[in-house]
Amino acid sequence: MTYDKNSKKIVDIIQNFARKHSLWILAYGTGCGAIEVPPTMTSRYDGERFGLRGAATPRQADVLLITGYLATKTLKRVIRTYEQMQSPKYVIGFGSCTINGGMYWDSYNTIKALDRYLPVDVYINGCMPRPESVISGFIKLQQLISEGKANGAEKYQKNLEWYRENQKKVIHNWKMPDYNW
Amino acid sequence: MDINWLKVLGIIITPIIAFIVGVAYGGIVRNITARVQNRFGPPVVQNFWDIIKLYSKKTTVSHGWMHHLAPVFAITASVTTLYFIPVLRDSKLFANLSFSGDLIFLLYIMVFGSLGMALGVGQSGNPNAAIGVSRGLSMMVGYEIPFVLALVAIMIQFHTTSLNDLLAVQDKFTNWIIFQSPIAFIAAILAFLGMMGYAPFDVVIAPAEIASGPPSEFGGKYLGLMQTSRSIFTFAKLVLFTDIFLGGAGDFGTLIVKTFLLYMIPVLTGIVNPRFRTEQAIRFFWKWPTVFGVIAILAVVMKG
Amino acid sequence: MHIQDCTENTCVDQIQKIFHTAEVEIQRKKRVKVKLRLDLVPLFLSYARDYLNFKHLAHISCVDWIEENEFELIFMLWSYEASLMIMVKTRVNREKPEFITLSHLWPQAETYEREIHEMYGINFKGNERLGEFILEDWEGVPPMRRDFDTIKYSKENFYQRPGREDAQDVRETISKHSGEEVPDFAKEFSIRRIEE
Amino acid sequence: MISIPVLLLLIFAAGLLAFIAHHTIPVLRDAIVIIAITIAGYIVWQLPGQTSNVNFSIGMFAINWGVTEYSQLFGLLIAVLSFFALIYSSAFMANKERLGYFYMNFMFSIGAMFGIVYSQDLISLFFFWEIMTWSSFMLTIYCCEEAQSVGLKYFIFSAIGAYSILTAIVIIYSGLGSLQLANIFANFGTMSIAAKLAVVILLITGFGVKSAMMPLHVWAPDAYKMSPAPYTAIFSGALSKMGIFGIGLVLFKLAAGQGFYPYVQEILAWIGALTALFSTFYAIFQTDAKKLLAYSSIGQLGYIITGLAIGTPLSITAALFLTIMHGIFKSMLFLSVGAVYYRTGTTNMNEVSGLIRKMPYTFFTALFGIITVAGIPPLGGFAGKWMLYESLIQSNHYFLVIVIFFASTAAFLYLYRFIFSMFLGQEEKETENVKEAPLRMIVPMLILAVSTLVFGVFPGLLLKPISGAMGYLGNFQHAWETSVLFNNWGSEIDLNTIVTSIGGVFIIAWILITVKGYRKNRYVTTKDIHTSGEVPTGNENLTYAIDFYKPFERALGSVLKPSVDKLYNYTGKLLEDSFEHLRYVYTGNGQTYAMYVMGFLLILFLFSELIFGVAL
Repeated sequence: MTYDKNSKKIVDIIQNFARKHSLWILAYGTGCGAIEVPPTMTSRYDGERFGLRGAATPRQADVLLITGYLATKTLKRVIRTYEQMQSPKYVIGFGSCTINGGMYWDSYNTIKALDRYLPVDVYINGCMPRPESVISGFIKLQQLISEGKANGAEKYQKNLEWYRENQKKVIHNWKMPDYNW
Repeated sequence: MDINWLKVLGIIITPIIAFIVGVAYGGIVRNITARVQNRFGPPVVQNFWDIIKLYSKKTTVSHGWMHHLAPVFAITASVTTLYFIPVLRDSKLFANLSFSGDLIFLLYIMVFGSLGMALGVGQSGNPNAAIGVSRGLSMMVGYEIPFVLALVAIMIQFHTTSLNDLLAVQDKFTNWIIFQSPIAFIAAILAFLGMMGYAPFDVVIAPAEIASGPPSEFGGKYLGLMQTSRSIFTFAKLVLFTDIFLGGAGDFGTLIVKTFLLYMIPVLTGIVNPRFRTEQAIRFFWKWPTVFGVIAILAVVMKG
Repeated sequence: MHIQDCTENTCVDQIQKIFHTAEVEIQRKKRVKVKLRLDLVPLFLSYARDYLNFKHLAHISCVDWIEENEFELIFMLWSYEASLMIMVKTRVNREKPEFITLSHLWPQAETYEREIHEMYGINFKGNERLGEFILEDWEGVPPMRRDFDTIKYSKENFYQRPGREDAQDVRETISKHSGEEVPDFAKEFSIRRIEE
Repeated sequence: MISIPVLLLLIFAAGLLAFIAHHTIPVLRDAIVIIAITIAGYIVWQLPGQTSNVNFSIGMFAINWGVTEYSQLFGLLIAVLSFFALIYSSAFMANKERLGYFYMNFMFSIGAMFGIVYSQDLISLFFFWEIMTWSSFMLTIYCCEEAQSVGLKYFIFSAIGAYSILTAIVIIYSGLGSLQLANIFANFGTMSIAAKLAVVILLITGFGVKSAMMPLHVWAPDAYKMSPAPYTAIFSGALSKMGIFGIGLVLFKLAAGQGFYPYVQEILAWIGALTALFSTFYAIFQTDAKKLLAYSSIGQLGYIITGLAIGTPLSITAALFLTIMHGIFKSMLFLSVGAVYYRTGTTNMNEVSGLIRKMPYTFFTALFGIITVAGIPPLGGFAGKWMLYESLIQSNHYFLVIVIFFASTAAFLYLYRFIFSMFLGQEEKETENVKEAPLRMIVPMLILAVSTLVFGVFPGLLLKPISGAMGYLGNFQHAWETSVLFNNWGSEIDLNTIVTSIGGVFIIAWILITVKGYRKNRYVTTKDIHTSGEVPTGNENLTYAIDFYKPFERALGSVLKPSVDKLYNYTGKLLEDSFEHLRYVYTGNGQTYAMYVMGFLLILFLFSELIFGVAL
């Protein structure tokens, strides 16, 4: 069990440490939150200090960063992207919109709670969260990883039916490849 | 049959040293880039964590056996290139397999990896990856020309195609080939910029345009092996250039200093430059570097 | 007739000379408002484009006048030479909303029409791409119509996280805290909320 | 003792028998040709044991057939390639029509090639040369109506070549009074300088047509494209080598030692290099796989011509080595394209893609083929390329080596394009039901593919006969060992070490990457790719194949492309105009051509006293 914090195996300790210190972000720039990512990564706040780095494709990424409200149309793409990522993988919900819909609480077109559809490891509150809170969110994620609690991918796989049910409720025309691992 | 155990040991530890140095250079480069951009930058060991993390990914997607083998091709080319370069001058341990007569062989083995990678990338079926390969191969035609011109100039100047002989020529500081044929060095170092793939010649992996291009379908252990290979290859190319132009190195301290200084040329160029389009890059290589290369050859021919 | 650039005043004169039924007024500087019968609109638009030099179709917009059982279509044209914007308003019957496409005059009209078709359900005859545009798999009332109840829809279709009932309307909260007066239109809104 | 007449008789008879068998007992047809070529292979193998030449005369012509080490090299190549191509065609051609015609011409051109390499006099050489031209022409026009004009183009160029050779023969005969090769080689120096130069130029032109030397290459791409795949393999693999065979003889047996020799060498070397360069550029922008390979073939022959023209022992070794390797790898590539054609019905690279999972063995052959063409170690191409570069550098041809290297690097582009668009990339709906080619097609391809690895590791296997051939050509010596190559500056390259290290690292890395988390490896289709979250539907075309090298084209753009294109178009137009006139002479009917040549020979025979002053 790689996530076990108390694992005695030196391999696991090293692996967890490496995972913790190398988080490659796939910033899914939905909504207004995408604009907070550049300041987080550039010279003012310098997210690279914590081993954060942008990844170009889901195959390479570790963290899926959902930056803001998700329209149902976008949700479909996000689910697809998430399923293309390779585990261990983490999801960070960014901004109030991902938590309870935020200012889009009554919108006909956006989902209100991201964790019904994807296993969110960390939520970052705020509308919008400032780069400081983004970084603190990532530090929280690192902490969870080192404690072995950031096991969203496993949760997703285990409760796939529940997630699928929720997903199909909002995405009416469900034509997606199977997720079988 | 007597086995040269020293050689075997060298063969085993050379890639390991190359890996460590190459990855550490990668970390230092990220730091330097950060400083230039007025940032603090990641820790120097960051690239090690990245590679370990990639290897410890639990799932990987493969598109077929050519895709599976692509990083293997890459690392074969890197390690083999390294094997045929004398890492340290007059060292029994690090002489590796570098028999004489191997510059042309090196030119060919260096593209082995690119071609293998390109094949694997092709199987992934990602159009972005194919675009990246198309750009990469076109660029290669660009920078190989000045590089070969420079090498030919050196080969005919010293009447050898062997790295060992070239090392023997550069027995003292003033005899370094960088001083003996500076124009060839200019041509080669301009080609070197293209070879290393830093800006302005990074159109191949342009992440914002074509989603990192060739490696876009590679993740986990495949990407890890590719990064490993890239680190080793970087080190191999640096050592090759040091051996050809800077008189090689007698000990590791000198080697580190020389390769690091050499490495800074593409890195610092890259930090302050935007990106060339493919055809601009090719035309650049066919213009000034090629002119320098031709001048280098003409100079040698004139001298007799 | 020859192409002529016009200022606000000459423009009004020019239009009224040709389209007698048009209600033309200068809304403010550099903006002229024209109200027209529906069947005259295509004619007027091509006239404005070709003879008054309003080369640019800036936008097509729509307003749902549910009380009058009509949709209002608004076309914004811009003249580069005169630096003048002309706003053409017309009404469409809400029961059977139909109009003809303008994509033969301005290709970009096609996109605006697709959006209006999706959001209001107005059928632009002749536009071949009136399919799915922004929304995916949308069924039922077009969402921008005023008879579409977005809160109801959202409650039915999306999981609402509990715990935000206390601060449903910011204005209420502010008025409670600082005694600020809530405007009338907002009152109605918050009453409705409380009822639900 | 079985000797050359038996060999030729066997092959030609088998051709006729196959023609008859096709119309009476079709089952026997394939068996006849395969058995014949097998026996022929054995005969060729034991030919060096024969010391005496075969002499007889037909009318006034003294015919002389014999074996030299040089001709043996080519003879073996022809025998081996023909054997594989015939096995392949037994499956490939299975349901085609007019098979009697096909096999007869196939066997005739094989027989003619044997005849050429074993002829020791110019009359029989020319005779077989013409048979080769006819039979290859017949197979060029075999496929369809459209091939007629292509065939015409081919025949006109062949005729230019044939008449240059004939003229050269006439000049030689008038000068020396003998058509025996041995006599000519010995006494060539006694002719006048103008005659000597004329002979050399005419012969090189004549032979250059067959080896598609620029600017005489125009026929090749279309002819290669039109001929059926098994024959294309022979066409490019063996038949074009007859030109090389001839050029080798001319250069080292006739021109060598004359005053103009260095100039001929330089010019020919540059022609070869430019042929390589330009044909590579053309190849990059082709969309038809066979045409791409045809241009590639022209380019490779350019290297060989350059190697021969340089004339140092190392360069000749390189050229002959490349000759053999080119025969092998180009056959492989054409056969694999044939296999794709067999299953998909097209050779257009924009139409087929993603065949790797469906045709893995064909892919493997093509992969080995392109690695060999590219000259990447450890396969066979590398040894040839290495020797060629070394010889060029060491004989002070600095700019020639740059041109050759440029062509060679640019070759990666079209090679990758070739394998990518056919075998890699997206798996499209159209090729869903494609299966691997039948066994009789796979096996010859795989054997050839493996042979490239063998020759790559042990080039000495080829260098032994090559050094014999070089001895015949003019006492050229170049040291070699089974797997060690030497250059003139005392450097060497040890292929065993190279192969061991490449293989070792490759296998270790392969094991590492396969073992680590093997079970967690998920194989997905090519539709499951990063497309920004969009799920591609079945009909969506995600293949990137059309205009694959647009950036490269743009880079060449202002510099090279338009001028070359213009020149090419202009030449094409000029040629087309000339066809218009030649059409009245060349009717496109093989019999007419046969009549012409026979008539020419007859005139030669009847008026020989008038023309040459000597009765034949």
